[in-house]
Amino acid sequence: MNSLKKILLGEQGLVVIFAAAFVIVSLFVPNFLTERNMLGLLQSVVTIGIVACTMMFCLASRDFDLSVGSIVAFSGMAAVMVSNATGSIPVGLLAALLCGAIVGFVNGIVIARFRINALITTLATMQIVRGLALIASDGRAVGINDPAFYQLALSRFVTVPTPIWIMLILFVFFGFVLNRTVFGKNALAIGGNPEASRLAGVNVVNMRVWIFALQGLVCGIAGILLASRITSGQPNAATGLELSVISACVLGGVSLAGGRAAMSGVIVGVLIMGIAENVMNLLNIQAFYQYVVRGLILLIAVLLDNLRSSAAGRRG
Amino acid sequence: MNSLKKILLGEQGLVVIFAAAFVIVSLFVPNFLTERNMLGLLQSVVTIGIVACTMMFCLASRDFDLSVGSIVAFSGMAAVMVSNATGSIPVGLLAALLCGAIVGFVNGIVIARFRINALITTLATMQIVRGLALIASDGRAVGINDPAFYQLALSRFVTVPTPIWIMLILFVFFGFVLNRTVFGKNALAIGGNPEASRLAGVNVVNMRVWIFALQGLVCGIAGILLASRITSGQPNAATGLELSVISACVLGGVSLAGGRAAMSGVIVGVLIMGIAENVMNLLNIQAFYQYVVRGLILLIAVLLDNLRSSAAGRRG
Amino acid sequence: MAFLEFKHISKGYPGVQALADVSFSVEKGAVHGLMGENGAGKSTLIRVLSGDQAADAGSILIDGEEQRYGSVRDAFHAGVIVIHQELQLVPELTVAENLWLGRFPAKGGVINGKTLIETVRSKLEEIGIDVDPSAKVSSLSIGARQMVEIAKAVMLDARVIALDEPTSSLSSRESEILFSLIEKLKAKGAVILYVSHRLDEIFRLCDSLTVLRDGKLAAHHPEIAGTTREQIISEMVGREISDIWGWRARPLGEMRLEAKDLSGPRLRNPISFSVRRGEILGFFGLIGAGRSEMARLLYGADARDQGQVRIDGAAVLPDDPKAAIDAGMVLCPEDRKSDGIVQGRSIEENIAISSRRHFSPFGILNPKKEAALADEFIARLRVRTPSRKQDIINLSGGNQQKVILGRWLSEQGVKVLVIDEPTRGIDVGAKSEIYDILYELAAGGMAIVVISSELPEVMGISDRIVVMCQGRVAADVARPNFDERSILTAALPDKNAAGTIQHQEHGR
Amino acid sequence: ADVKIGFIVKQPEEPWFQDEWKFADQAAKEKGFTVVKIGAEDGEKVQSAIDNLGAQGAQGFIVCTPDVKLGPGIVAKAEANQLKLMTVDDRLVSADGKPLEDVPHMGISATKIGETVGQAIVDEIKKRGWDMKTVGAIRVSYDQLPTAVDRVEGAISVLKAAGFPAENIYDAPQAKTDTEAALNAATTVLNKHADVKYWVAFGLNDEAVLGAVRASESVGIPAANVIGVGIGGAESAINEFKKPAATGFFGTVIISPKRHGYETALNMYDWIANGKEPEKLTLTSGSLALRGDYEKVRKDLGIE
Ligand SMILES: Nc1ncnc2c1ncn2[C@@H]1O[C@H](COP(=O)(O)OP(=O)(O)OP(=O)(O)O)[C@@H](O)[C@H]1O
Ligand SMILES: Nc1ncnc2c1ncn2[C@@H]1O[C@H](COP(=O)(O)OP(=O)(O)OP(=O)(O)O)[C@@H](O)[C@H]1O
Ligand SMILES: O[C@@H]1[C@@H](O)[C@@H](O)CO[C@H]1O
Ligand SMILES: [Mg+2]
Ligand SMILES: [Mg+2]
Repeated sequence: MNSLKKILLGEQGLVVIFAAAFVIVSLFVPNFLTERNMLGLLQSVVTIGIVACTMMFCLASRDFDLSVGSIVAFSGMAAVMVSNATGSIPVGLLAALLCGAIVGFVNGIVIARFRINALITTLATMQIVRGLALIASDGRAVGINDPAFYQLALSRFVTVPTPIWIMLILFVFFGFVLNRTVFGKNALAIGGNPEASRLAGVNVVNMRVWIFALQGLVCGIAGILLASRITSGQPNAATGLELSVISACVLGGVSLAGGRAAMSGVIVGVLIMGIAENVMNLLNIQAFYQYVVRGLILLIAVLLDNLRSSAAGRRG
Repeated sequence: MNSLKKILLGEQGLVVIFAAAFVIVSLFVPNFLTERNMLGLLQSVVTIGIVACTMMFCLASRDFDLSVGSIVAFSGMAAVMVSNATGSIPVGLLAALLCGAIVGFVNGIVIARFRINALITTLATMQIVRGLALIASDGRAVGINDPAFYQLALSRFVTVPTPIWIMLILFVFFGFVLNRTVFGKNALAIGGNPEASRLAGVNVVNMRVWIFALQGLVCGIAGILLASRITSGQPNAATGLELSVISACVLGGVSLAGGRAAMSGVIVGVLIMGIAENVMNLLNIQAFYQYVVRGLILLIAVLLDNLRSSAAGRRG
Repeated sequence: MAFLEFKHISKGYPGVQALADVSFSVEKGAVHGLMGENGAGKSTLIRVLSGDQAADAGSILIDGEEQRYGSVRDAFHAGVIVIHQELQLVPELTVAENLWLGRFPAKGGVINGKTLIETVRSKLEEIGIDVDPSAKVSSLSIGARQMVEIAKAVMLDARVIALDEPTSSLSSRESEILFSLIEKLKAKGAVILYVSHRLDEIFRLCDSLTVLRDGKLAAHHPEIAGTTREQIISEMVGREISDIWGWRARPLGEMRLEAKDLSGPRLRNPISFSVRRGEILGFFGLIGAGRSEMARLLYGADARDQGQVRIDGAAVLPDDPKAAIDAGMVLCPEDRKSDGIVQGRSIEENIAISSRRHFSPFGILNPKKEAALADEFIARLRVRTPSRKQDIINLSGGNQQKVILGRWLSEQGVKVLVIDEPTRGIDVGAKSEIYDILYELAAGGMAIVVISSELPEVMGISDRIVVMCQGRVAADVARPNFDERSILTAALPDKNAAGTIQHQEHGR
Repeated sequence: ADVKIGFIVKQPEEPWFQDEWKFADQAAKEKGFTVVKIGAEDGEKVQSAIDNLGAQGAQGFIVCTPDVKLGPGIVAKAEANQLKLMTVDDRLVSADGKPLEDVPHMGISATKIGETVGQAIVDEIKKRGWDMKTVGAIRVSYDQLPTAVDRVEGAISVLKAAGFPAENIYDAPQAKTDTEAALNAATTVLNKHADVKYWVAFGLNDEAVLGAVRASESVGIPAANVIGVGIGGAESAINEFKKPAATGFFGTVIISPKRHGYETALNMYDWIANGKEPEKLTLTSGSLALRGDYEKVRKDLGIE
């Protein structure tokens, strides 16, 4: 009894609640727990999952990035257009990563160095970058010339598609960075108290620039995979991604006030979002009711987590 | 020289910069400074302007409301459907205000009483309420039976359309509430230091519930006016409103970290958003370039304000 | 007759029994001291009294009546006012608004702005605090903020007033104002609960005294007369401490730190001084004298207008605290809440934040080493906590201060240590431990700058004292010439301006 | 005086509207008038766009409205600003849902287009000799958009009439109107009915159907077992046809932005400059384009 309580109320409580929910869903929703559906589910959260890795750092350090959706679209476009133009896929991929990182870097410089509000800055770059993607492509989807590009998304390793592997690798990598490196700890410290961190010798400005640049780079990865999955660069792709990603993070216990983040939580947050969608479709819930159900699931998830942690007697 | 500096760097500096920009635009953009265009411009910001009034309180008290767009759509639908059903416009209006206030109240209760993160809660209600609006109308716009309903938006007083008057009245009213009432000061105090406010005996929970309820009510007003202007209740109306409103507030100097807000700033923020749109259309700027320009205007506005205030030697 | 009574109060937090069956009572019109080591439960008791936290068990009686309040508001209506250990002001509101917060003078919800300002102005004048009621609190120094907090208690007619370490950020001058206020309140018949780590104050002000240890009642003295310092100290810490200062002469070496013509936007007069290897230089002054400002300029925390800093002859660039740390200088800041603790993170992380770079190859952490470091300083500084994983925000104020000290004492290769108010809120037992560490570091060749508003402390541990007054160096006194009166005189601006609290932009 | 006309569209980022604008510009260049292009994603934006046009002295405008029920408001606004009004693509209706017949309109019927899609699918099923009972249909839906509902319902009505079992039609609701959302929704459907061998897919536009086709590829269904028919015929569809190997994206119903953009602009110009009122109603139709003949179809429609 007591050890059950400990597990439920511990740091990993959210994970446990999630696991319980998962078991219930598996039992009661037909077709849910099949290999095919699981892989489909995981593929559907690749974009959100990948971007959430760095958004976690961004939020942990008390920042905010609304431009991720645009960067994903823009770098996906870049990957396709440059691949087509040069005839070389690696060059295209490099270009996409570079584009993503540059936009992120610019975000970081404006926010950290010129001290402009992150919400406004990334809202601005969100529009600018989307505009650039539309201008570059004249608003049209750009097809991929070399079919080898599709292989990025279609290829499999041990029956699991490459994008899922990439997402898993990023989960592990960024989990490690968050918990076991100076970078991760500094990000959390900045979020906890930026001034105290600065006085403790953390180069707050550089850290923030790095985090945004990294976020951009990772959006580049997500953009490439997305382009490969939908076999074209689409300037309208990934609109509204920012809210989904931020929600997944917050759902996973990342504090918008900074200073609190855990990779396991974020993964759970991402999965909850994906499973909600998946199960509703499996259960054939009508489109309009899906809105309502999605909202309710969000609420219930945080409510449960809240009950759990207030039972544990922590202070807000 | 010195007094100029004082004006520019004072509390009202943003207003002064804005006024300067306004003069420049008036001189260089043809058709801008005509009565017709000014009225058109003001009408175009009625929804944002009205909702920004209460969003200001929400942000000032360190909260966040993403559900405003859905509430506007939902209460607009309610106004039309109830008017049609009962044949009485006043009953319809009342229903709309009630719907708005109830959703806001529920937001407030969940956030303040159950201590659920405001971002997640309002993201959830945003979807739930949008879903309800879609379900109620089966996803289709609902036309208004009684043409008198249009008069709300079409009627004029001293050549100025009623919705603009309502917006102006709300500006004055909420400006007064913010600066001269216990409610306003308590909202700022909660945002500035929630713990201190609680320890000083401010009923933080009630305040937050009230602010959300008020926000819902005001969204109801905006919803009614919108339905009347577009002569129908539209379940898809006002999507993305939340970001515009929050941007307008932040642009106007409201701090996302709470504790800082000024009505004059918010008005300027709202107008900047409206003018940007208006001028781009007057100048026939291409749609894709509009994204880029809109982003740049946002950036320049905050950058200017920042230069101003850092020249004034303030910190952080 | 007992006016305020605590009966069997208990309060636990996960892993900590903050209060265990505490019972005592206080007479009407008495000033009652509350003492105990850091984490002994003093603030918790006061939070229970204020209605902020509910006790797990026990009851409070005022004037024989059992109190059942569920909120701060209820406590306020019962006539209880509490000044908490951490400042509880809203920086964006004005002084007057802060003083009225929770009970604005209003008709139909509309605030009467004139009443608001005028009542505060006259009240502040009456009690001798010179602060502009319409100034934003964010523009005040910590000291001035503390005075505003205190004014809160005096503004209202309370039956019970509790003050949790009110003087920890006041210098003697301001403390005097507070003491006279306490006398006035006492004369009106209020009960005053007074928490402090300063024995002098306790003996001077209090009629009776309670000592807490590990959340339990360690001693209750209905009459303070007849008790001795040594007795109270041993009741607090459970052992004797003969000489808390413990200063011994040390050989001084080469010049280590040289600061030349330092000035900044808030410290207009250039300041120069230097410190030798092995030397402890004390900075003394009244609130707003400019000591903290000097320290921040020295460290590069604020931008310098001009001036150079050299360590062992090499110039330290002022671009960032990081540059200072790399050059071997560290600053332990004055305001632990805004500049010291990293909320939401553990004690362990708060200690290792700076020093971990020495043992994190390629930026990868060494968790064992961090844990060992944390354990070492938790033990040495007697941090009271269930675990090194505890979130620092859950520690008592003094224990937080110890952790921040631990952060800087654990740094390696430090040549210059600047500590602003090192023992603010720290208990007697830990104080002497901290002094011993400072002596040890100095003996190892470090140059140490200690800024303190506690004259006995500055005099007790410094080899030399620089007195600052209104942003200038007013005196530079070597240990043999230490003399309380002359140091105080040097610190005073001039007769007319005495007691003036300067406004300053802090805006953090 | 100089003729200035507005061209307001509901989704400025969509290639379709980009094309309409492009052809309107072409007409403007030929006749020497100005086109002011404004994107207006919702009713409120339409209102301010009309005000804006009035303020800058335009004489009339063409609109593809975000919602047909905005009709009375648009008409009133146009009158208030003394602007001539024509609609394109989607026809305005009054509060009770009847078309506003006074407003000249050029457009396509959403239901008709859907029916063309349905017919193309039925024909191909028969040609491939599949048994309808063994075929699954993915209805990629975005029900909050009325046009989208009309299109998919049009397709479904033809399928059912041809004997396609209603219970084999599965709903894949898109969370947004992009390919990724369609892909995710369709994947779930495919996995839920892992035993179904043959699939057909239809939806709001090419992007939606592409999502379903991508989903079929990702779960390993051969292209020959999939018939997806989209609507639109812009780049996303053409890219499919250009791929070296045929995909499950069988065809698309191309609607011509040329007539819609060029002719409406020209009509409006004639109305303003020469007082010649346009036809009250012009209906255009879509043409099915396949991998083999899309270039020809596009040429016939005046686009390339
Ligand atoms: N919210 C909390 N969560 C967990 N532990 C807490 C919390 N608040 C206080 N404590 C613990 O309760 C004990 C008593 O703390 P308290 O603040 O009352 O000490 P104090 O006597 O005021 O010390 P100081 O002299 O340092 O201010 C400490 O061990 C502290 O860590
Ligand atoms: N915004 C400001 N404008 C002008 N002068 C200022 C401003 N802020 C602070 N000052 C002055 O600069 C000096 C800085 O005070 P500082 O906090 O360094 O003093 P201190 O001796 O450390 O006292 P404390 O105990 O309050 O920390 C004071 O003389 C103060 O009056
Ligand atoms: O919304 C559609 C648009 O996507 C295009 O297909 C033309 O018709 C409109 O109704
Ligand atoms: Mg304490
Ligand atoms: Mg100081």
